[in-house]
Amino acid sequence: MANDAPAAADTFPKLLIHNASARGARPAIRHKDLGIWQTWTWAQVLDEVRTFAVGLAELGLKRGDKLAIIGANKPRLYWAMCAAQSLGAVPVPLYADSVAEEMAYVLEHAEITIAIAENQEQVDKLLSISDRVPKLGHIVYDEPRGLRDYDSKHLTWIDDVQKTGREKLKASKMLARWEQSVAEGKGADLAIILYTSGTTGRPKGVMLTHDNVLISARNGNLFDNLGEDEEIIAYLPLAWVGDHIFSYAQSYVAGFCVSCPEAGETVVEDRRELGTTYAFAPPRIYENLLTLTMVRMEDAGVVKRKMFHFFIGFARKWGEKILNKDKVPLWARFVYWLGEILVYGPLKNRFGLSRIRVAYTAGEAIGPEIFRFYRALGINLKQLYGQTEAAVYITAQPDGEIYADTVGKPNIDVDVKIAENGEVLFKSPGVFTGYYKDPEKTAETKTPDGWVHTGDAGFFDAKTGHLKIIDRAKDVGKLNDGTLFAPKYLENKLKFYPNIKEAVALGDKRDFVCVMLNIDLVAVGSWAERNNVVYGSYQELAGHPLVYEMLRKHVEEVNRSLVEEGAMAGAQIKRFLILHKELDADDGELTRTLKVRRGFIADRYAPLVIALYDASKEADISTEVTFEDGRKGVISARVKIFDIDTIPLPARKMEKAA
Amino acid sequence: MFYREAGQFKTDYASDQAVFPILQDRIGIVVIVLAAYSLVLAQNDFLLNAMMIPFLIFTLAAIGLNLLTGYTGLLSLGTGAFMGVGAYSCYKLTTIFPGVNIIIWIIVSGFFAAFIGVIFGLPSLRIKGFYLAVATLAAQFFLEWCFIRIPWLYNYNVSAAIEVPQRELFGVIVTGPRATAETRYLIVLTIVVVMTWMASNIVHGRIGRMWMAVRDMDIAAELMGIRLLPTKLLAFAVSSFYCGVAGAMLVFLWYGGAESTVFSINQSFFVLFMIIIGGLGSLLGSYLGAALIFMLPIVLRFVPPKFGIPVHAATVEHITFMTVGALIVFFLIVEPHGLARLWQIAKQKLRVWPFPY
Amino acid sequence: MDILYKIFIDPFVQMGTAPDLLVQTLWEGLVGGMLYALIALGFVLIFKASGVFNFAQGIMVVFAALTLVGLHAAGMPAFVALALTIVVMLGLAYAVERVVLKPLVNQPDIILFMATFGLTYFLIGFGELIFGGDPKIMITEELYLPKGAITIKALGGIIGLQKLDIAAAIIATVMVAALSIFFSKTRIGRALRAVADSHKAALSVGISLEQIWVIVWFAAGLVALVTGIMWGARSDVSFALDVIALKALPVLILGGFTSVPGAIVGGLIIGVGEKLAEFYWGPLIGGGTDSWFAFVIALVFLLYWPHGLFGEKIIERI
Amino acid sequence: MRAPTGSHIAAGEVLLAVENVSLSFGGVHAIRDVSFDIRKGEIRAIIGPNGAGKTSMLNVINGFYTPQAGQITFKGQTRSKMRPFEAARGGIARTFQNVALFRGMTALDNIMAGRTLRMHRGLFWQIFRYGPAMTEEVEHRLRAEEIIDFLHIQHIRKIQVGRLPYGLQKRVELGRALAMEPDLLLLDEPMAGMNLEEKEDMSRFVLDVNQHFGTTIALIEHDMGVVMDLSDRVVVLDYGQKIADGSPDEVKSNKTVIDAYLGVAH
Repeated sequence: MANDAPAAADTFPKLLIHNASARGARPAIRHKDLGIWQTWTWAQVLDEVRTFAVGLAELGLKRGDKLAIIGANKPRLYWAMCAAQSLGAVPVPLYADSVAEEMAYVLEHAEITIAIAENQEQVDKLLSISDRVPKLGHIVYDEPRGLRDYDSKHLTWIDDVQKTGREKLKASKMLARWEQSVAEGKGADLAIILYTSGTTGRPKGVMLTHDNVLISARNGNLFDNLGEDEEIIAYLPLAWVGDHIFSYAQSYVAGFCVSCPEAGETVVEDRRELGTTYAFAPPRIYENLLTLTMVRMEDAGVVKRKMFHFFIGFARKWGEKILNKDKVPLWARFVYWLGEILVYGPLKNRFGLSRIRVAYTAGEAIGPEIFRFYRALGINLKQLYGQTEAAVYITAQPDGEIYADTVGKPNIDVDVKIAENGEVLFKSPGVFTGYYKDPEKTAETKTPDGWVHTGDAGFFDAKTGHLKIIDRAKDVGKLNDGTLFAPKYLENKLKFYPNIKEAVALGDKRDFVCVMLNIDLVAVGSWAERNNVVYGSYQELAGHPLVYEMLRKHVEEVNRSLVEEGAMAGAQIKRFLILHKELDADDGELTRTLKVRRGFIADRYAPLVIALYDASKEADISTEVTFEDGRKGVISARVKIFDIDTIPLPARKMEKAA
Repeated sequence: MFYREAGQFKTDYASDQAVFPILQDRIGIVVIVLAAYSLVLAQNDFLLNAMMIPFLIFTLAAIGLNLLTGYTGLLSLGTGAFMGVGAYSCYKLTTIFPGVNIIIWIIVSGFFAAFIGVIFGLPSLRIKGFYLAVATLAAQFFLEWCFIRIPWLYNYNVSAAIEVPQRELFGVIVTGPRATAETRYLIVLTIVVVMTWMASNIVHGRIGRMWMAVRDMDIAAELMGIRLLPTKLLAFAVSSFYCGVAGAMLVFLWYGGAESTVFSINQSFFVLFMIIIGGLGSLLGSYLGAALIFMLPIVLRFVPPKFGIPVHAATVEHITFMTVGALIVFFLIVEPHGLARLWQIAKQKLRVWPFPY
Repeated sequence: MDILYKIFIDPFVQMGTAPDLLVQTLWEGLVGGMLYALIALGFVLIFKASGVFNFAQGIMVVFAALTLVGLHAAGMPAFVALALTIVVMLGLAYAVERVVLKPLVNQPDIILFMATFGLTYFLIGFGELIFGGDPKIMITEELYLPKGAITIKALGGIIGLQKLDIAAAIIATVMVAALSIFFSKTRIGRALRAVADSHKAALSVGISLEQIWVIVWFAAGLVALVTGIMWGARSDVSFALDVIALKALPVLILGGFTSVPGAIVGGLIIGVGEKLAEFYWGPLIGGGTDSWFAFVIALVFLLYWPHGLFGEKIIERI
Repeated sequence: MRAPTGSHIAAGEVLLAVENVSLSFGGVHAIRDVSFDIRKGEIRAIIGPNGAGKTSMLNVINGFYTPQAGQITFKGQTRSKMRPFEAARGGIARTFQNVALFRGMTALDNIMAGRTLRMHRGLFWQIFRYGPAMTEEVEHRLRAEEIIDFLHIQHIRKIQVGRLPYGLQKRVELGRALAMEPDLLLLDEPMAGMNLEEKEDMSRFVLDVNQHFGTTIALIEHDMGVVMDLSDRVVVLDYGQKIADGSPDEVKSNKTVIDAYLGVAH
């Protein structure tokens, strides 16, 4: 059984030593290099790390120093982390793709003394900013290619570092001294500093102790009972907490093997070869994979294509049920079994997900369609919610309780509470000690009693008890009666209906919620054809009573779901209208990334907004628009407004009364 | 579709260089070989004697020619004669040393064929393409003449033919009229399987690469230090060895007796056609080609009567000739790499299934 | 000692003592060689114009003869049959151009070479299927070919010359002459020569490659027909000839693939050579040497002149 | 990668010298009385208008053509003609003007084929593809992989070279030559028909080869820019005769050379 590490092994180096003795002959890390998967056992890794550490010590790395690590996922860069930690120094991984400027700041801020660089490219970057980081005394590089004729005074090849290390270790006392320094390490020591590239302002250095990282890693393993047999491919940035936990911490704790791809382009190929059992990827990767699949299948022969679509359709109907071990009629199981042979199996094989046990997605909301597609194929895709400040795990979906729109239940040892303003707070063994050299920011995020502000607003779904993230906390408003109002959340719910292209929800500091909708011309247009609804223009179609009827149903469904979820039941939609024109980035109504600019729209369509909140049944509006060819013109229209009879909430009233 | 390659990764070159790196292929091969062996249980003399045994023997000859023509790019029309050398030397050997195990002589006779092959391969240094083809024709006709005009070769039999004596192996009769089809089949099968395995080892290694280098761009090969003559001669030797063994088996384990006509120019051509249709430069192709060319007449002979259409043996032969001729042209035009390539394509499709590419 | 004598002395003694036999043998050799030469001629025609080494030439000879005899046997007057056979050969030329040459244009020579194997076997099967496999008699007198022999008393012996052979010699000479005129004088002929050098050149003359191919294959077909008649008249008509037809290959190796005179000289050398060998040396080793003599000669020859007597040397570039 | 083997000649000394070499085909003079030398460790360019006899010169150097007159001194041994095999043995590798790869083989096999001279296991072991044969195979596969890594062609390792785009084929061909671990590398228009980016890559590789493996390089190239950047010394041929020899700058400013290139009548 994995996670067998004794409590005494409370740091990475100690775990390494433990693994080297407990499973010394098992593979610890692989790297696709020179055409094959070069493999190192735990025993070998121990030796590599030890020599590396001693070598670094020779270069003057000592307890408390900071060691920068810059490059793609390569064994020796992971070893560098452990080597540094074994000396009590703190590794600071950087994003390999960041420009010299950004690096300069971090290197300076973290007071880096030695930097490990993957290759010439990174070394060049470092040299270009060397004058701005006087503390950086030495650069150690992995790939010598092209670096031969650089002046070698401050430049050393890892092999040479390890060679000196090996020399030194010949003297037995050196070995003892190293083991001594490992033993000195405590779980409470600072293990790593991860710089989060904040959307605003300078990156913040999140400090995590060995305990933080290792305990959450161990809990993660327990949660999905990951053992020493897992296969995982490390392809996400070293500086990102996810990679640090999944491909470093969890591997050390459970003793499973981590594989590094040959190159960025070959990840998919390499994953297929490995047949990973445990995987993580942000939603877009799953999206791309799906689109690619569909596009490719378009080129397939008719028969094959038909067969493919039939079975995929079938899987969408039954696959998830089978995966969740629900009751499924025998014939359905049989057809699914056929599909497994003809489509699902081969498809998973092509994805390299044949052997997958647990696959996670996180970071942003994944489209339910995409999410279900993979689950339907029998891939156990799940969602989790995490943060650097939490050493990843806050909530995750337990097997068998998977929903497209939740992020799951609090992980082991994690407490989650929802603040008055809807913000999600958590408390866990993974909670970071603070931002490096930034006490006030730390104070902002971390309450004295250890609760951390996630900055996300969310609530616990009444039915499932899962956490749902609704929006950035700062965007969440309140109705005048104090009910929580999360515009983006409502809008997303509405936009999941193919007929609705855009939605703008209003309600902050108002009595009730109203929405302005955009129809999706393609979807509604084809609907119109099917139901021979004649229309001359977008405007006409948008204003069509039947369309209104249809959208009203959607809105009512949304309201219903809000009630079911509970928390946001108070924020049901009372009135809505359908805009006479499409919201357009050229008119500044959308950002270039096609997000609605609520404030701007509210002003631009002021007459409608007013109408929405006085009881009028319709309103006139004329707006200036920019046409394709850049000409400006004015569209004016009379827009109907519909009322929705909301579902009464006894529960809420009582709460009010109380 | 049946390929599940996820999780089959190589951690050392030995396994990456393996002839069948994909698990499913290895399984397939094992299954086929077992199936082949289990055929003896069928107790069906026609199946073994009229189909499997000759099919396997011709496959071996085809492999031999393929090593020369397909892998080294040297066209030979002397296959029949080289097979003959094998047959006659085996005959002489077992008459002179009756005590020695016949299987050993069958193998050894390959070396005689190899020796003769090298001699007639000597011109290949200077000449290529159809010039060489003509040179090998010389071998064909000269040797054929020897088979007729040197009575010593057939022990002065009045029949002027080889008459295979009865020989035993561990008390079991393996050659001669009284040897059962099962025994002979098992021996043939084993020899062919083993020699196929060896051939694939050779072509996947250094020597195979040298041969193909000479085939694809002899000048470049020469400038890279590959000595042309030894390389070509080695190809001739190995190729003739295979043909020789095939020839010996043809007489000792199938016909039970044969005169020179068995090793005529037509035999050379049929083996050549096997590899053209099966696929030049592919061992699998040798099997497919042999199967097609050899099964064709059988099918023609036995299928039409099933539908009440009577066919004369002669007609069958004529139609066979026509079809084979047409097939040659067809394959050279449509798929110069033969049936083997078709299988390659199919396999690729299966591997990327359900995607088209 | 004795064997050496038998090999190196005795034959020449015989030649000296019985010159009539020598002359007789030479004549036979010449006639046989002429037939080889005619087949080789067909090869050369096609090779010059389309770069194809037509292995099927020998079979075309048999096929032509067989068709002729077959049609006559089917009850046609000889010359109608002859005319029809010519048409058939034209059809064959077309078919080959459409089915084999066109799809394989720009393929390596060796591929085309092998394709002609296919053609060969197809023709054998086809011919036998239609006319049956059994040997047939050439319709000599219906075609007014002379019979009998002229016997000349000379050199202290009697030399018998078959009239047929003489006729053959004359016809062959005429045909070669005709061909060489066709090549040097006529527009198409020049075009054909051009093709041999470069296909563009041919197009510039204003003849499409396809046409040229049809023409040369037809020409080769005619040569084959004539050869077939001669040959059939001397022995009988059956596909047993195909092995003998292969003799044209060593002839070409001596003569080179591109030279008409080469083909003729080569043919005669081979013809005479193998007859002499068989007559004087054959008995020493049990006879039947003519089945391989030509090839072995060619083989030995190749080692010294890989490009033939009249073929031109190619400089390998890289 | 292993250092070039079998060379007792120190950097800067003459590795190969061509003296008064003349070559003609049936009266056509391809090379007339040309002499020049190649020093160990340098990059030597051979330039000249089309038909100047550059490729013929390479063919003489590695023994594909036999010169009618003159002699070739390589590693101190003087011969009137090189034999291709000797040349290869002696450490002369070569790429070709129009790619001469083994089209039916994979990129990997092509490079492995380049190791042939260094592989010795005979037929017996080959038959079993076991024991020494396999050990040797693996050991040389590693060398091949180092080259593949060096030339960044991992992704095409197991693709038939016939199906590769031209630029990559050229790269594989270079790899095949490198696999011989040559002392002298002859490159016949390594950048012909390449786009700018490919040319830059290739130049980079040529330089790297020269620096990392200390391989002496003689290259024919038409792109003057490339020649001037890469080469230490340049010899100029025109109508089979040597018309200039010296540093890139000297050559650039040389009158006859300019004339030759502007095509002034002789």
